[in-house]
Amino acid sequence: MPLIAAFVATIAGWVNKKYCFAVAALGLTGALTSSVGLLSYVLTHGPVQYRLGGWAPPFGIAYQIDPLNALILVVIAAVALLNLLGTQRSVALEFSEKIGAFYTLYLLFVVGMLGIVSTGDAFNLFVLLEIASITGYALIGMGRDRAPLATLNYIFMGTIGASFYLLGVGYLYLITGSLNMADIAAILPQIYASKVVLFAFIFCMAGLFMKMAFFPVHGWLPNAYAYAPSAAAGLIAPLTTKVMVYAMVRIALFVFKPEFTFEQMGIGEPLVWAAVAAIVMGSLLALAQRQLKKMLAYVIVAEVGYMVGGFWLGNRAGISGAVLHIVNDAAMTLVVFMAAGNLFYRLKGDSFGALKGVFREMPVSMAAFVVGALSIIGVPPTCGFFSKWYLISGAIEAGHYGFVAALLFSSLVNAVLFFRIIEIGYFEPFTHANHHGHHQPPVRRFREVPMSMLVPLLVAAGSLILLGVFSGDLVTKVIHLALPGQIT
Amino acid sequence: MHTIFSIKPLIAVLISMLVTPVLVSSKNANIREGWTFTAAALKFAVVLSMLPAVLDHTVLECTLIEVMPGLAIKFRVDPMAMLFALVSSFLWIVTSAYSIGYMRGLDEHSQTRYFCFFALSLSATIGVAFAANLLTLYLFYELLSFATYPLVTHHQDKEARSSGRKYLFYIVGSSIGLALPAMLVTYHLTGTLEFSGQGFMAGAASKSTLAVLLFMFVFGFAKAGIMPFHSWLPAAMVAPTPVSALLHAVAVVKVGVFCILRVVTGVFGVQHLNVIGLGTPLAVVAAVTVITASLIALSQDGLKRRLAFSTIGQLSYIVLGAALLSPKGLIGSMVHIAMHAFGKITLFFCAGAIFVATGVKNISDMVGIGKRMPVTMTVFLIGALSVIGLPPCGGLISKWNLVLGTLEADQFPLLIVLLVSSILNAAYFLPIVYRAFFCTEEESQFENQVKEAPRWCLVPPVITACLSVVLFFYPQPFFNLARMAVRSMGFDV
Amino acid sequence: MRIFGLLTVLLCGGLLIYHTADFPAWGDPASPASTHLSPYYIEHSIDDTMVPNLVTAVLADYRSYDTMFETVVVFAAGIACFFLLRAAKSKTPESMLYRHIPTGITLRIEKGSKTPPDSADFERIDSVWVPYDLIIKITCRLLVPFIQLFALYVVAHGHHSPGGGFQGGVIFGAALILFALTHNLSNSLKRINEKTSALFAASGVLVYAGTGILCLLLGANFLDYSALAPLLGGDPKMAHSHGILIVEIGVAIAVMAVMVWIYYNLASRGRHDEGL
Amino acid sequence: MIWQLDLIIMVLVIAAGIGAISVKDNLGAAILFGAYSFLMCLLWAIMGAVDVAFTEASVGAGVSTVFFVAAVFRTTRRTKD
Amino acid sequence: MDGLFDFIVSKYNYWGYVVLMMIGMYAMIVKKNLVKKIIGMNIFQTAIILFYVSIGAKRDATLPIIAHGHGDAHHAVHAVDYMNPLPHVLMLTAIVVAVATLGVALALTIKIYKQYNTLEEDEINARLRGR
Repeated sequence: MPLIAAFVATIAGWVNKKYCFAVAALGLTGALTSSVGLLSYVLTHGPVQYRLGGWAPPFGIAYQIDPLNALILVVIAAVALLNLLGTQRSVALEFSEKIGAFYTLYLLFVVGMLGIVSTGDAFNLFVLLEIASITGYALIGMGRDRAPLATLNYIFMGTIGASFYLLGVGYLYLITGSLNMADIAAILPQIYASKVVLFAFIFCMAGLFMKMAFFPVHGWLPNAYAYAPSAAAGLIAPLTTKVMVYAMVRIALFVFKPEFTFEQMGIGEPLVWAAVAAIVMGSLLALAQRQLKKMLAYVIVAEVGYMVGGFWLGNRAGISGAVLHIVNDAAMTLVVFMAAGNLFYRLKGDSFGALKGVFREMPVSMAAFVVGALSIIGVPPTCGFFSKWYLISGAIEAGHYGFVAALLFSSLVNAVLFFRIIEIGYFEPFTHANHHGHHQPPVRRFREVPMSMLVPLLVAAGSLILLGVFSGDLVTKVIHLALPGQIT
Repeated sequence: MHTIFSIKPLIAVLISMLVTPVLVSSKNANIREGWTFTAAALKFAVVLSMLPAVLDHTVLECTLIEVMPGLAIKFRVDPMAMLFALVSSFLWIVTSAYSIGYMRGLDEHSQTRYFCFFALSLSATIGVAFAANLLTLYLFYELLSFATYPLVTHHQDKEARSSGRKYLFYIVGSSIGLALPAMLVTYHLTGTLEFSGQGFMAGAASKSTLAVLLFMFVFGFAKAGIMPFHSWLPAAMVAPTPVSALLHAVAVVKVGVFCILRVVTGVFGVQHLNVIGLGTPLAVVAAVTVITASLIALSQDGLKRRLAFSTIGQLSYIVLGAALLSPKGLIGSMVHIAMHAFGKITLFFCAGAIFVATGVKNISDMVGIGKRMPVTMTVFLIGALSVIGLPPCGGLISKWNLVLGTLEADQFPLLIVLLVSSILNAAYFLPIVYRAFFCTEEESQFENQVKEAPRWCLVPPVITACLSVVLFFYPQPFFNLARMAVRSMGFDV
Repeated sequence: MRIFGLLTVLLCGGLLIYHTADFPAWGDPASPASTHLSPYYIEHSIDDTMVPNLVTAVLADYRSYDTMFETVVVFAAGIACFFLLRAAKSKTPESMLYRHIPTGITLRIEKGSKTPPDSADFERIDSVWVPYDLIIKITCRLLVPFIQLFALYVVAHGHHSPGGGFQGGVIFGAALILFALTHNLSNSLKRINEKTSALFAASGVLVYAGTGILCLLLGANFLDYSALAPLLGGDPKMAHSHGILIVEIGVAIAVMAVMVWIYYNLASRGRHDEGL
Repeated sequence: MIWQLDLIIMVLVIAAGIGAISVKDNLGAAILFGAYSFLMCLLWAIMGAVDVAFTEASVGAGVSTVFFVAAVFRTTRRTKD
Repeated sequence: MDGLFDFIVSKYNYWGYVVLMMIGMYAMIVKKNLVKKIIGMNIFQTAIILFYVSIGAKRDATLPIIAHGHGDAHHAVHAVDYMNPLPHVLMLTAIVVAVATLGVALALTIKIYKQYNTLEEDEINARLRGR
């Protein structure tokens, strides 16, 4: 089972010079179907390895697909496809002349993401990371007023992050002489004591933390996401940080072994506290925002804290929660950003003031937004609840009550955040109530966005609930299969 | 007692959920209301159809899906669930009728949205009733919170906004902040959340931990209105009256106390609580709420606000009954769910009817209204009697059992609390009726033109009032269910 | 800020220097890096691929997948620059400069005035580079073909000497940029316009990926050149060698086109009217 | 590989790097960056990485510098630090 | 003394990369001018490349191009005679990535200059606050 997915999409990207959306959609559909196929294949037959160029792994590059990354592949492809379908019109609106270039970049970004997830080679991961980053820079850089500056900051942070990662890989290569993840993992245990290994680990993690905007190196994210064009934000916001978290999981568990990562390093505890800080700060800063997308961006910062913290709890529940949250958060971020994109498409602004009375004008988009919001708050049966459940039970198991408190705190703050928006959209402008309770609702046009933007959004919103309902299966049948046995 | 699989509980939950798309798509008001009725009737029929089986000591179960290892979304119909489901699904029918009259009478806006969320709330209520474990319970509890939000804030004005804010702040805040962590800790300690007759917390943790958990649950389910988490209830009275009636006399608040009952009996286990002696503190909290709420109710002038505080007090009766941890007390508190529901909904219907007919909201403006709206006020009297606990109304039965419960548990102070509060109940209800009927022509604030409310608004309270009376003579259905429930907890009654 | 930055940097630097103590000595033939994988490459690549330049062999065969994505990165960068900078059709500028070639006189024509006849004597020039630079122009014009020739050599001879697709492509691109620098942008745009460069960039990547897919279709793994043997003639090892050449050409085309493309956009702020 | 030569060039590289970021003119910085790249390329050539050195010569010293110059021309030479 | 000398000789290359990296990082943190920052970024990247190349260096070995490649083939090829090609390969890729990033960064710089007419970060920020 080769990773046809990526190639179909890539090639679509190049053929696509003829300004066609259809090719992109087709390519991503292909990617989605093949990754779903891959997932089911992996689930029944166990991990798959694909040798590119036909060379055996330590010498050539290999793709290594286990249930975990097959799952993430499905998520990526699905998110990309839905967002693509849902934003067709806003793309046409925002980049009337550069649609071809936009879709090419879009597909290349997805290719990069798919590759990062599936590759089994530490250096290949870097190259793919850069593809995703460069296309990401370009997509974000086309946004409104402050976007170029924000993007430049993103480039600086991103480059430092990627370089750190590269440095970490260099250290690993220096000390092991290998670049293949499995090979490194086999060699490393003999030399855990070396300081070089330690620094290699620190560099890899530091680089990935920068890329995923983990507090306190989250500075680039809010502006970059807030000013990005909606179509790009809907793609990049759900994927970048989550895929980076996945890369972290992969490096920490499958290159370095869990016993090294969690026992020898002894950085789990401080990192969980950093995650607590990320969650708290992300939530508080989100509270201070007066712009929808910016607020959502800070919520993402907090969500990254969830995942990183959950992972570094180092027990099975915590890690399952973190991985489940990768999937769930991708879905819910997609929903809220797509909804925000729809609002932006109609309202031409996303400050809170512009949202007045939006429920009446765009009930369907707002309904989807509410579902996404509920999921982020963590209300059952949406998926956000279940990943939070695992995270919290992991934290209780690890005796880390600070993390529990932070999660609950952020749920409450999220509730405040989203209900503030919902209130504005629902109540304002106030109806003039007369004494007898006769209300004349303000007559405003029903201005819902076109069907082509609504249907993908609704599908995404529905998937939140489906993911929630099936999260048990997801955890027991997919995630637990993939986690190394040492983690209890 | 044996367990069988049945899909009926699921159907009962889903009916009202499935009817919402139909409601949204139906353009015509008559069709919409027709569907609402159909759904309500169907739902009641489904619930009723399960009754024989339950009375036959059968437990119906339906596992929907396993969301986490050992943790499923699961429905189970046992006597206690049956009791609550019967009450709420029956009252939905009545309230639907009343809503139609009320909403048409006042020509409210966004009626489609109103009926949709109404149906959704009922789904959630039945879901809570049939929940077989804490997770399912919590799921529907939250669903109910959010589904009722648009109902509470139906008017969409400034007042509704601030009340809605308060409503959500208390309810969601407490459930996420207290109930959810308590549930997680419980799961962590015991590895299960499944309700069982004896509870499953025995020996799982130290007494102090259990105490903390218990109070996290009790306050976390803020819908029960235990002080100090009660102030959302009066605030939520900005909602249209049918909403107040069904949700704040029946569904929402009763869901709250039902959750507490479930936690006390199904999670902690009555016997176990008795052993570690956690009943008394809970009873004290409830007792304080009973007395305070009654006193506050005395000072309220808004009829609905007075009813709201009365509700807070009455809810704490139920919690108090549970906290007695004695069979009679438990029976009393379960039956009180039903009795109070019928009584209180009658009162709210009357308040709504008065508002529809005259536009008056305050008690001080109601002098002499009895002469203009005799039927309404008579019905009001019956409801009040039921809530106070005087014959010939159902309220007496449950209160009687509560009193017996206090004696059984040797808690004389609580007995006094019950009696005092009954007197207070009488003190804040009876004057209204008295002044409505017995006043001189000059004092009367109403012209002759004032007529009874429309028929749709009048019939439902009459029905519920009649039922209140009927329940005094034939409390057997509810009584048997409660007794079966208590028996399953290991008591011999 | 300055102090803070300096402190951070010193701290990091100190830490980094401190732990270099654990590194194997520089140039130590016995370091793990030189003993684990690389001996295999050194000793087998000539047998496997018939390519003496080990770097090329590893680059385009053992790790060809990396290289493919490297090409994609370049391509993405080209598109990104286009996407970010390219402005829509520019308005006619306020004034245009023309040079009368025989005399070297510069004419400034205001907007709306009559433009000089479209003859060989007049050429439009950029406003930022006015002096007439005959020597530079002629020299570079002479140089450019040789540079291009050299670039082709670098590409083709990458098997045996340093160089390969990437270097060759960059040199070729540099030659074109040199041309654009010494003449003006519109002149070089006439020779390779934007569409062509985009097309070249895309086709370069396509050549690479296409080779991979061809291998796939021929029943081998992606980019396993030995599958090409029946098409190219010769044994599988030679096929590896040829396969490397093919993808190197692809890389060269893509890199060349993208370099030129980026230059166009940077030098004219995306307007493609006046270069440097 | 003569380490003395290597060391001298290393020092020059560092000097050029410091120069590139501290000169108070963007165009000058760009040119110094070109010099830096070229020295770096020499360093690598000495270390035996001919391919890398070749690439750096064409990319770092060549195209990158041109890009920098083009960008500086299209923006401004002014810089405060 | 001799030991120390050997130590320095065996490590100074790594120190050099650290110094260069820190120069780049310093520029990115402290400098306000965007072009300077980008130069810093490139220095940072080349420093890492230097590190990799240092890994690949091997004493007493020659360029990684096999002599007599096409002669009467199959001379025994000994690993110790040739440098390690792998880091070189990686660094070719890294250089390409660096130049690609550079292109995008410069494109953005030009865009920013069009928007704010300055390249100093503090001036841009002041302007943004001023609005």
